[in-house]
Amino acid sequence: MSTEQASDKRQEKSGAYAGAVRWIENLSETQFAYLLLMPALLLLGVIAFWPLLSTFEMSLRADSLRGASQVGEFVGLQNYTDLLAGKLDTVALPQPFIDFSQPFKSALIVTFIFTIASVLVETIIGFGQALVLDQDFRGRRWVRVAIIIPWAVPIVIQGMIFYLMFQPGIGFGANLTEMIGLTSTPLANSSSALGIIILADIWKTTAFMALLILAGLQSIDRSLYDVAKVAGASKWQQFRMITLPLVLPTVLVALLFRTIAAMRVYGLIETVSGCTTVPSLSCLVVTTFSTRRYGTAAAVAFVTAAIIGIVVSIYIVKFRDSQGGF
Amino acid sequence: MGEVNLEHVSKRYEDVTAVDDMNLDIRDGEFVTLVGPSGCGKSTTLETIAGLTIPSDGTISIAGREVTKLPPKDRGIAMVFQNIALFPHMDVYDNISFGLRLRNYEKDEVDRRVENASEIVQLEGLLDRMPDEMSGGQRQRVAIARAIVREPDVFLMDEPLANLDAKLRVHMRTELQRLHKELDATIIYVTHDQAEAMTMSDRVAVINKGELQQFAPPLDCYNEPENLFVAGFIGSPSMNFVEGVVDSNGLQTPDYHVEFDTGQLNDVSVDDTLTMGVRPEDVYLVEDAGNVSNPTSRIDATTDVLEPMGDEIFVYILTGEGETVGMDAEADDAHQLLMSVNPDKDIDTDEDVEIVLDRERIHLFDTDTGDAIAHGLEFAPVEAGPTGTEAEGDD
Amino acid sequence: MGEVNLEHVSKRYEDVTAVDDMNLDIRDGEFVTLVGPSGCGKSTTLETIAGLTIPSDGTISIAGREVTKLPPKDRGIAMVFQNIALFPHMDVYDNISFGLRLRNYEKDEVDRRVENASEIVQLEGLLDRMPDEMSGGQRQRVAIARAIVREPDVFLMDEPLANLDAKLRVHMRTELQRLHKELDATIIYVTHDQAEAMTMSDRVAVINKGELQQFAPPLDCYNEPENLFVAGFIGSPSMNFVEGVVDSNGLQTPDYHVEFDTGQLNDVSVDDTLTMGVRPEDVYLVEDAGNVSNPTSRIDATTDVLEPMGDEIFVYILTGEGETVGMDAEADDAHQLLMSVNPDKDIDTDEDVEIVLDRERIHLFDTDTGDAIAHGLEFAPVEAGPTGTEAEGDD
Amino acid sequence: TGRGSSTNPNVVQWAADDDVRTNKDAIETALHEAGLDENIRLEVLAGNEQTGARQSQYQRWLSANLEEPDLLLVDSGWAIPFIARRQLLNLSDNMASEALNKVNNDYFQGSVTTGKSTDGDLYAIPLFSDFGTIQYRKDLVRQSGFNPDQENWATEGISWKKFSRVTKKVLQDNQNIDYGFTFQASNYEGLSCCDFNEFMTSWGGTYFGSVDNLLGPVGERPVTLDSQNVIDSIKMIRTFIHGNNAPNTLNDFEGGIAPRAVLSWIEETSRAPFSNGNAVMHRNWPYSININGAPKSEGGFGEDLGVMPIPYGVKKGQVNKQGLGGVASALGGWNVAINPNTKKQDKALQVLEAMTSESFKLKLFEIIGWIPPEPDLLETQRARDVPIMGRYVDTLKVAGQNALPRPVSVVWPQESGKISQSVFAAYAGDQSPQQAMSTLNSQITEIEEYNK
Amino acid sequence: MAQTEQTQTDGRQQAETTQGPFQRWVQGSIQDPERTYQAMFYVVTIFFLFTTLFPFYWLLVLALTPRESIINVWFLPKGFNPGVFIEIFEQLPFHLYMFNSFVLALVTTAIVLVLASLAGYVFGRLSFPGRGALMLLILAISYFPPAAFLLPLFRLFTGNVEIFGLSSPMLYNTPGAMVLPFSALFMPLSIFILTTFYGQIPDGLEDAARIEGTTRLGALFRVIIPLSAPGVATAGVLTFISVYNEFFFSFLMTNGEVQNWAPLLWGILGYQGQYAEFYNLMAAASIVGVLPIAILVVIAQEKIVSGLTAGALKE
Ligand SMILES: Nc1ncnc2c1ncn2[C@@H]1O[C@H](COP(=O)(O)OP(=O)(O)OP(=O)(O)O)[C@@H](O)[C@H]1O
Ligand SMILES: Nc1ncnc2c1ncn2[C@@H]1O[C@H](COP(=O)(O)OP(=O)(O)OP(=O)(O)O)[C@@H](O)[C@H]1O
Ligand SMILES: [Mg+2]
Ligand SMILES: [Mg+2]
Repeated sequence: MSTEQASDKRQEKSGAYAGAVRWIENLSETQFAYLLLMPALLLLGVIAFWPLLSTFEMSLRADSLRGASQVGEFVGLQNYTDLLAGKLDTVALPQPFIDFSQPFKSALIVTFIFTIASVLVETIIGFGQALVLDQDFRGRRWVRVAIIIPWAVPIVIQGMIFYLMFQPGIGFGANLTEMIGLTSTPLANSSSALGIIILADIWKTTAFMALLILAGLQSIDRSLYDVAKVAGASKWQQFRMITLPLVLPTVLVALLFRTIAAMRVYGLIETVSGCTTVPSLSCLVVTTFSTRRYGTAAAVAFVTAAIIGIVVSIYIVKFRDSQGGF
Repeated sequence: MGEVNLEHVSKRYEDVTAVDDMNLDIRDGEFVTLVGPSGCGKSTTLETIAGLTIPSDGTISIAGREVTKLPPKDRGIAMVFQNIALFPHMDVYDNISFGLRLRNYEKDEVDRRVENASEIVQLEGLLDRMPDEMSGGQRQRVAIARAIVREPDVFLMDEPLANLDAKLRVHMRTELQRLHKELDATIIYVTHDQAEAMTMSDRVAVINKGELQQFAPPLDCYNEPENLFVAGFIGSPSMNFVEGVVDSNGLQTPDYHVEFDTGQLNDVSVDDTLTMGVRPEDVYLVEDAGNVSNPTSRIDATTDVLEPMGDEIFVYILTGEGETVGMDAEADDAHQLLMSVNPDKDIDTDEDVEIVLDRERIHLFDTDTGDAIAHGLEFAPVEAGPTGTEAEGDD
Repeated sequence: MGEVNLEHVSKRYEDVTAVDDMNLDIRDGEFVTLVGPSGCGKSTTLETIAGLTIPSDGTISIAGREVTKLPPKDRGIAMVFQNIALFPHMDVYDNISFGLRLRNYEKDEVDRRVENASEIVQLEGLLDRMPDEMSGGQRQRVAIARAIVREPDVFLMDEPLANLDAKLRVHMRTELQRLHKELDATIIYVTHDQAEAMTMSDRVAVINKGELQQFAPPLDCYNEPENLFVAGFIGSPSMNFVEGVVDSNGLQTPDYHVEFDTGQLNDVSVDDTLTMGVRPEDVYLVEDAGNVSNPTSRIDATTDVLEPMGDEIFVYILTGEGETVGMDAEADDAHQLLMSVNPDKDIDTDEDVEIVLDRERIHLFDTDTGDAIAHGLEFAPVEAGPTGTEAEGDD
Repeated sequence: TGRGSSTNPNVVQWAADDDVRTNKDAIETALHEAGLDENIRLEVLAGNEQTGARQSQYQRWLSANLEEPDLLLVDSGWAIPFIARRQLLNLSDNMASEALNKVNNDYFQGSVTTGKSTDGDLYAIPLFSDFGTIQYRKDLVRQSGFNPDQENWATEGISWKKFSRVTKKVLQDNQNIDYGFTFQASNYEGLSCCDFNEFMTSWGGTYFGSVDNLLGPVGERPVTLDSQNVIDSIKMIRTFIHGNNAPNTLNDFEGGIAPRAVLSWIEETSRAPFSNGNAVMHRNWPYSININGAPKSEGGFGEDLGVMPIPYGVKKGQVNKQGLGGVASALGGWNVAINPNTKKQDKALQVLEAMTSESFKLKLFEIIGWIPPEPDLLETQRARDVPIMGRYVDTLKVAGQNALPRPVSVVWPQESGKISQSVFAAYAGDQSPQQAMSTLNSQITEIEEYNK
Repeated sequence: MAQTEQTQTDGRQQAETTQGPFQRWVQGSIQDPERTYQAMFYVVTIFFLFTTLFPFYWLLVLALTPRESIINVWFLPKGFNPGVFIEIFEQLPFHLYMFNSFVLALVTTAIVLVLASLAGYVFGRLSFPGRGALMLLILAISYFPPAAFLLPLFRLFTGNVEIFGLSSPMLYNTPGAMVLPFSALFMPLSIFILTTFYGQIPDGLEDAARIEGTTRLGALFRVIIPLSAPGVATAGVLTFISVYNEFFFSFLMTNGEVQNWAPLLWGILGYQGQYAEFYNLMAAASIVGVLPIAILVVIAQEKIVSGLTAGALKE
């Protein structure tokens, strides 16, 4: 003990540092929590929250197409009400926000179709891939790279691959769709183009799911499987009763973020079919911004966020109990 | 139904042989305890029986069927794990009922069995707790209940009572014995607790460095240990060992001479070095030796450390010139004896005492091989001495 | 330097009070053991001392300094955890030296200390193993070594020997005692092992349901338990309890009468219901009672179950009409006594025997409050009887 | 380096494109030869090649009042909104009058209007012009018995009817060729600004009543998308794609001469089959003439490549309104403007003035193939001597003179999207031409009204 | 462990019998369902490999096909032009764009991992008032399309925002203008991943570390983070890759000059003309650009994860 104290003294040479450490250690749990959150909150405050507030302010103003200033006079929530009432569908938006008569042209509907289809398939396949990668077998590292690597492909390239593949006269994809009795110009048709975009997204983004779920799988205490094996659990039962519930928090995080990201899909659409053929909510935001309707665009951005927020709330309410961390 | 047979089972890791040519023949319904020092391969043996580890060599059969490579679930066993391993995401009820729900038991039946098991382990009020809200002992009880509900033919238990307090341990011990009887199940049990090993088991398997040392009923191991290792391992506190040299009428240790009839021993000749073993309760103060039918001659000694235990006192005594009991006990072995006396005995440290040993309870071992030579010695100056225990009598 | 004081410490979880108004006054260099049933709050108490749990109420001081809210690292303590808690990503060497490396000890010093500590716990060859390549006992030894190397003023140990085999346990026990002496450190020790509690501690704190029951030297707890709980908890096997009604010259139990001088007891009057407690070793067969100075009158009984333990035999005997010892022992309490006899005693089940109790070792408790009324009884038909232990004498 | 402003006061930063950057040294020399002060040097930013992205980029730069780049290469397709917002330097106020006059008088008028404000001030001078033309396989056409040279297709153009017959015949004569006419009909900006605009105009239709109204004023011009001429142009394209048997087609045209694939093609995707010898006719910008007209040894068609103006549906003058009918080329090309925040306005102006010199424009034509925005220059020997492109200057001149300014206004992005969607739907057959155009007409009217 | 051994012994058994191979297999799988699992396992693995790798193969086909022959490309290159992999470097300093991307991604990943670790620790292991609300607030950032941040951020980074009378720093064309938004945008995901992983580490290990003398933060960095290595590695890899391929701010926060920290995206777009698109060059560049990520994945996933978590989470 005398030695320990001696060496503690040795440490004390950097007095200010030691003082800071002591101060931190003596903080209450709440103070400590906020102290650690400070850097992240600071960064997010300046780089995320402030711009969003500023954009929100923009959304309360009229568009200004002609003047040098970016936005016009203050109009309150009119941009929002007009948008939701469908008044802007023709005159200010490139595509209708929601129009049931042409579902594949409505940003909201297209976004939902894309999100549900891609996230669902990605989760299932990603889970399968993670399970494969969790096994020990020769060459696992290469299979792992192969499975993860699509995630590393830049969106421009991902888009280009599928664009060219299904471009009649260039790739073979159009011939395939024609052979199976679909259209010969799959990219020119809203529904088939959406299908191709979903396919492209699944190809690339399943890796994200697989990677996260794999990490979750690897954190499971292996001895639990021993217990289950002895208790008589078949492989499937081990999966259902141990693996699944224990990776569920991870899967939920993955699912949550995939859903959010899918609902904001833009770059892929732009490169594969263009936003006119397959309009998503983000397409709407970007195109509206680029036509310099800043007020309207900001409102669309916030409505998009609100819709995503609603979807997320449904997730959170549904899975509150499963240790997701809220 | 529940016989378990291990034939030449070995398990090697890269640099360790955890289990070495193990042969065990466990009868249906038997309660067998595996004991041995830490790291001797008890858990590994259990795991090979459970099917969690595939042995490097040898075969395992359960109920007459070879199961060496069968998955655990097809072996009809239940197991309590040394590291407890509760499912962190399930409450106590779900943990306990896990195996039953796997087999689609009806809700009522599951409830009934869980209730029953949780009563046995005294967990009644805690069924909806999560594992991380419980004390160490409570968790261990959940682990036991999880095995109990299954009512299999063979139970494997790896130190199931390690974290329980004495009272609960005794209770659980009785419960397990009752279960054993009621279910008529085979139980293979790993423990560090001598009392458990002694009271519960039909037979004890003493293991050292992966090798089976003795497999016999507990009292046999206690009274007739087959070798030095078993003798030293079974019994707490441990048996006293003193090395000596055989002479014509007994054994000469550094400090004293123990007379006995050397003729009774086969394969032993004068000048051989033997190790004598005697348990603390077989060392007597001369004044207490009234009941001992065949005591050795008196040995002068001094008391050293006293350890009062409540129901007895352990007295470390020094024979001959030995200093105070050092920490590296080995070196002092020859000069030191541990003796147990009555708690109301009026005894003090550094007192000069005279002691005798109960000659019928003295063990002799070959110092080199460690093998037992005799349990209980005879001393009859006249050749015709029909009294006393038969030496070498292993019955 | 190493005094530890707990004043009115409580810890409440939502629905459980794990520690309830605990007061402990631990002297510098003392070896204190916490015992109590599973879930009684031992670990929680230790955690509040360590600083891992902030008590809901009360204050804690170490070495005279209030530390109630100080972080663990500034309390000058080392701790061995009940769940072992080795760092799975470090090998044994790194686990042991973790605390030293944190404090920037020189490499040589670290090596020296690790070597030393690993010798003490007999881990020499295993320094580069990972935790999952070791047996349960080996892991526990690493955990102990991790605390030892730090050489702090106060050691907290939560069942450090739970997974060790008997022999190693005895060895470790001696080692810890030696360390205790050498380092002159305060040790606060949680155990389920009676022998550990009895042999190692200067004082034992008996806890039940979060409340301190008795805090006294081990033999005091054994010989003069302050209440029924302590009496039943300390000692293995447990004390026999029989309820009875006070009459003019003793206590009438359902099956027999124990005479004693009721006048010696304060606050007790005829027709009060008391609980008599007597330990198994204080129950004697009449023929063995020669040494007992003050036996009760003879009680007719029948032997029931026998548990031979090697160095003694536990005999369950039935007084009066009681049936075979049932599993729900409580109901049979009144008719049943546990007796310990010599292992060479020739005794059988279902034998009719006569027994006596050592009157000087009988305890009386208030059945309702559980408080002790007397330890050791007097019986002198004549009023002037100066012999025998003073009742109520707690010295 | 290039963030605040360049440390060297004599270096003018020009946001241009990769071609300019690659040829920076030659361009600098050409400018100096054209009289620019030798001390003034260029630094070229390649910027983004996607015109929409470039537009947004400039938008951000100018809104953020960045001092650099000093010079901006702006697409004639979207210069006007910047001018409307006064985000570019007014050249009429600042540039030497000699240079101003040259631009105003000698340049292709279609090009110049894309750099002017509504009140006639010049903000951006054309650097080069682009016109849509038809490229064709002269060798195959000849083999099938036509005489493009004698009939002067190169300068006079042909009618769509003849065009369809020629294509069909060549297709029938060459079984190994899959496609007849490849062009761009994907649902994108290029359809509304250019392909459809050309087809429609060649049939005598137009967006807003007359060519003069293309640039505005918003809300005060008629919307004439439901006129029969427009619908006929759609029917013609439908005939090309779907054949004569499909509904809403024209019977007296040869049908089935364009693959359905045009519906998903843009410039490069439609060019690929033609360049590979798998198509007869191809509509595109001059950049592709350079590729396709390359010598055979380099994979091109060499002299076998023919170029002609976009065919006409009705002859000029057959329709009442001025400027409609006849050959019509969509106008592309890029202008140069000055960042009003620049610290080097003088030097930037000097560079701009040097750019108006004939030698510089011809030099650009030589090194990059950028067509001088001045008809007279195309007739010079120096222009004719340019490899590949020099062979086609006559056609280019005709196209330039019949160029349709892009219908750019502040609401054009809005309208463009609607137009391309409806036209695409009509071409593809999702909607009948009448229906599609009447919907579109009311949508465009609505947009015009809303943004008056 | 047990599994692999089992397959080995299976193999031995198989060699001993002398039936027809298929019969043997069928019989073997009836006796030993493990083997059926094995077979299924390989089928599934091969399927996954095929589906993920096919587009890459096609990318390679595209790259090797000379530009003028990119027409009706099926499964084999039309022509063979390996020179394309040299050409991409001749046209542009592609390696420098990659280098920029690498630096940006590394810096961002470092920032994100540190800040998100702190936040993940707080959210995963501490309970304090406002926890849920703060998590939702941070999550809410990711609801917004990046475009929603752009205009204010651009003004901020070009010195057009006044803070306390000072104009904001001119970050445009510097790494800061990209790293900051990347960090803010990718941080929520990492915070959530790490929250989940840190929350699962048994309390006992943190307790042990603190007793041994670490501070709360020390325990985080010495025990919790190493034990969550799969999670940290995953968060790191995801962030790195996301930044490496980021589409929006990479494009807008620099003018595209390689010396102004223009990232990979600009390199790839550099092969695009106004009309002409050099698909073969873009494809080759993509393959080259993806290679470092492949290496990273090998290193990060194999070394970090398996190296540090040999024992998973045993107590
Ligand atoms: N996080 C928690 N939430 C609720 N109850 C808890 C929590 N932790 C401990 N407890 C309860 O507090 C009581 C005391 O627990 P503690 O761990 O101190 O017991 P213990 O005396 O160490 O028992 P054991 O000997 O079994 O280890 C137990 O009843 C336990 O269930
Ligand atoms: N995965 C492994 N790799 C290497 N050695 C191992 C491994 N698992 C166990 N061992 C070694 O095998 C030996 C036997 O281990 P086992 O767990 O069977 O011991 P045990 O008898 O159960 O001990 P304890 O009583 O301490 O639990 C030990 O020395 C241990 O270190
Ligand atoms: Mg073990
Ligand atoms: Mg505990």
